[in-house]
Formats: sequence, C-alpha cells, structure tokens
Amino acid sequence: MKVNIILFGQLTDITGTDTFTVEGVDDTTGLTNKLQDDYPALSNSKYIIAIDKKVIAENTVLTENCTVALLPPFSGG
Amino acid sequence: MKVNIILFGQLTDITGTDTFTVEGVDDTTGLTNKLQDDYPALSNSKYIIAIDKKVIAENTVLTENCTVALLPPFSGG
Amino acid sequence: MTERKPKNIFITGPITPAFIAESIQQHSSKTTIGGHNIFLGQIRADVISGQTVAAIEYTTYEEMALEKMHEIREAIFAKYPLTCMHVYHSLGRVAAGEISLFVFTSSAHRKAAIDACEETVEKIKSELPVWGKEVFEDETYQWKKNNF
Amino acid sequence: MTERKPKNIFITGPITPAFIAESIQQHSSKTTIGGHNIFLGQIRADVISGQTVAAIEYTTYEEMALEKMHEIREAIFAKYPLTCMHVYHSLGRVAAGEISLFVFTSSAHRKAAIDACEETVEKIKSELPVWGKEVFEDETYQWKKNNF
Repeated sequence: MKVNIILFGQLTDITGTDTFTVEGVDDTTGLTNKLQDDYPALSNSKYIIAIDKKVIAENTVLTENCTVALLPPFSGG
Repeated sequence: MKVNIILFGQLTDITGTDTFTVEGVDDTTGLTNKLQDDYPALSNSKYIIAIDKKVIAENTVLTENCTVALLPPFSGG
Repeated sequence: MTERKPKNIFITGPITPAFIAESIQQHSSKTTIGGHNIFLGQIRADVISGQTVAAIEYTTYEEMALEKMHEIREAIFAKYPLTCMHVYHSLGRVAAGEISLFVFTSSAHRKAAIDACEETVEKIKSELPVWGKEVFEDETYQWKKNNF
Repeated sequence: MTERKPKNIFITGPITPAFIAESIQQHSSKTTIGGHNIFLGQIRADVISGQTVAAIEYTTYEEMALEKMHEIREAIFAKYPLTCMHVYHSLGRVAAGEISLFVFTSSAHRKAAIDACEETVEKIKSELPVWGKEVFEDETYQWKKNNF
C-alpha cells in the first residue's frame, strides 16, 4: 500500500523535502515509526497528523493512496 | 452676579437657543429652579451640570462669570 | 511616561476609508507593533415608525470633550502597554453608510490593542459630551440615544 | 441561514492599506451595519540574540486551511449576529512593518463585531495550518512560535 506524505514548517528542515510516498505501512503508528527510523530528528519534533485533511487523535488505519500530513505547531497571523 | 449658560442636544429644542446669561442666582439649585420657571419643559428633561467644564454632583456655589453647561445624555459614536 | 497633550479628535463630516488607510500606513515604520485593532462606527439607516434615518448630525461641547478625551487616553495608556492610540469623531452631518467614529490602537502583542480599543469605545460612548441628532429623509429628526 | 462556501483567504505578499480601505468602502451600501471591528497583524522587527527579524515567510496547507476557515466562519456566524466577516492572510514574504493578517467583522450593534473579531483572530492563530518563518537580515531564520 502506498501513502502520500506531506510535511510543513520546521519538519521540512529535517526531511529536506515536503512531499514523498511511503510503502508497506498499515497504520499511523507504523508510519511514524518508519519515518522516525528514516529521520531520527523527527522523534524530537512536535507535530499532529491529518489524514486527508482531517486531524486524527489516535492510531488510525491507512488506506491506499491517502494523504498523511505532518503538521508542526501552527504559527499563522 | 452674572453666569453664562450653555445647553446642548435636545435641551436646545426647549430653550430655542444654546447660549444666554442669567443674573441673580447664587448656586446651581437656584439656577435650575429659575431655568425651570422660564422653560417648564426642562423639568421633564434629563441632564447633568458642568461648571467650567467640570461635572458637579451636588448643589454648588456659582462664581461671577462662570460657565454653566446643561448636558443631556451623551450620544456620540 | 511622557505627558500626552490634549489633541483635537474632531473631523467635520464623515471619516473616509482613504483617511483610515493613511492612518494605517503611517504605522509601517513602527516595527515594534505586532497588532492593531480598529473600531469604526457607521451610521445605520434605522427605520423608526416608518421613517428612515438619512444622516446623523453631531454636535459637541468641544473644550470639555477634548479634556475628557485626554483623561480617557491617559487612563488607557496607564492600564495597557500600547504603542499608540488614535481617535477621530465626526462633527456635523454624516450620512447613513458613512463612518463617524474611528478608534485605532496598536501594541506589540495583540491582547492590549484589542482590550484597549473596546474599552476606549465604551468610554467615548458614555463619557464624551457629544450628541447625535437622527435626521430622517423628510428632515424631521429625533435625538439619538446610546445603548449600553 | 444561507450556506457560506469556503472562500480563498490567502493573498501573496503583504496586505496593503489601500486594500483595507477598499474593503471598508464596500460596506457603505450596507446600511444595517452600525459597527465594524478590524484586527491587523503586523510583522515586528524583533531582535533575537542580536539578530533582527527582516520578514516572515508564510506557508500553508491550503486545502486544509480553507476548510478549517470555513468551519471557523460557520461557528462564528452561528454564535454572533454578524452582518458580514472577511478574513485575509498573507502567504510568502511579508517584511517588518507590513501587514499579514486582516480580520474584519461587522454588525448592527458593536458588541457582536468586537467579540466575533477577537474570537476569530484567536481561532486563526490556534487552528489554521499556517506556518511563519522569521527571516533575519542575514537570511538565516527561525520558525515562528505563536503565544496564547
């Protein structure tokens, strides 16, 4: 299963990119574990997760081709 | 003793003028009694009194040539 | 704190959007400001017993009003960490849809500007010797009453 | 109540005083309005460890931000008797002294416009997926943190 990842703000300083795809993960816990393996600095970062623009509060099953956004604390205005 | 009277807002509809002078009154109670004799509709009007721009809360002695303002409820803005 | 001298707040006729824009523009050099709050009072075309308000005509006891506004300003600056505050009020005739009151506060962080603006508007409405005469389309009128 | 569709709130670069004036002017035909409240966010030239902020560069998750703004707008209209509300937020680079946020509420009586404006500003700061990058004069940067 392929999911699309997008990152914002200070998280892009860690990954060096703001969009990529990940394969072989089933849920958000699996995904964040994989991302923290690939980018260890992510484990020290504060962020929330949105799947297809809806913020989730707990581990959630992913669906084929969904978009998972990693959102650091908002700082608009 | 002569005092200067100025009126504002709806009070000028009663007096037909906004400035005049009054003689022969010693304090604000004497003054308002005289004004209400001259303009009976004033006794049904709500207003506060300022002497030389300072609002007074109780009967106050007048001084020669002072300015007494009759101020109906404010409605700016 | 430097003393702030009474300044004139009265403008003859309506306060224009261009005047407001210019006032905003003048703050672009004050780079300690993080938030501005603006209140604008606009004349409503209220319908009262079938008559529509066409304009409000404002009068004031100017000397007393400027002294009172100075007091209000001093009290607001003493209470809130403001960078600046500007107040303008119309005198004379202001038509329905036009602006008659402009209160503009600025501060480093938004809370002070927001709270100071609201408090200043309330004080202007309740403490400033200004009177509005609601003139109907047929030139009859009634005296405006403020609600608190 | 008529449904309000998500509308774009984003403007590339600063929000100009002329744009604000035009927005105010457009309300002169709405003669049920008695009070407008406007909040403007301006970029501060903060000094951090000897470095001065020259600009903030804003980015957003636009699709999500517009949906969220739509939700905020619906909630505000459900809570307050507003005549209208307009929100604009900058994207891209906004220099110190320039304006990056413009929230504009209008109502028949002032209280609704004032309260709705403040609540909307707080929601924008805490709920909209927008990020600010504080760029210093030497083009180094740090990520902005909002205070609540």
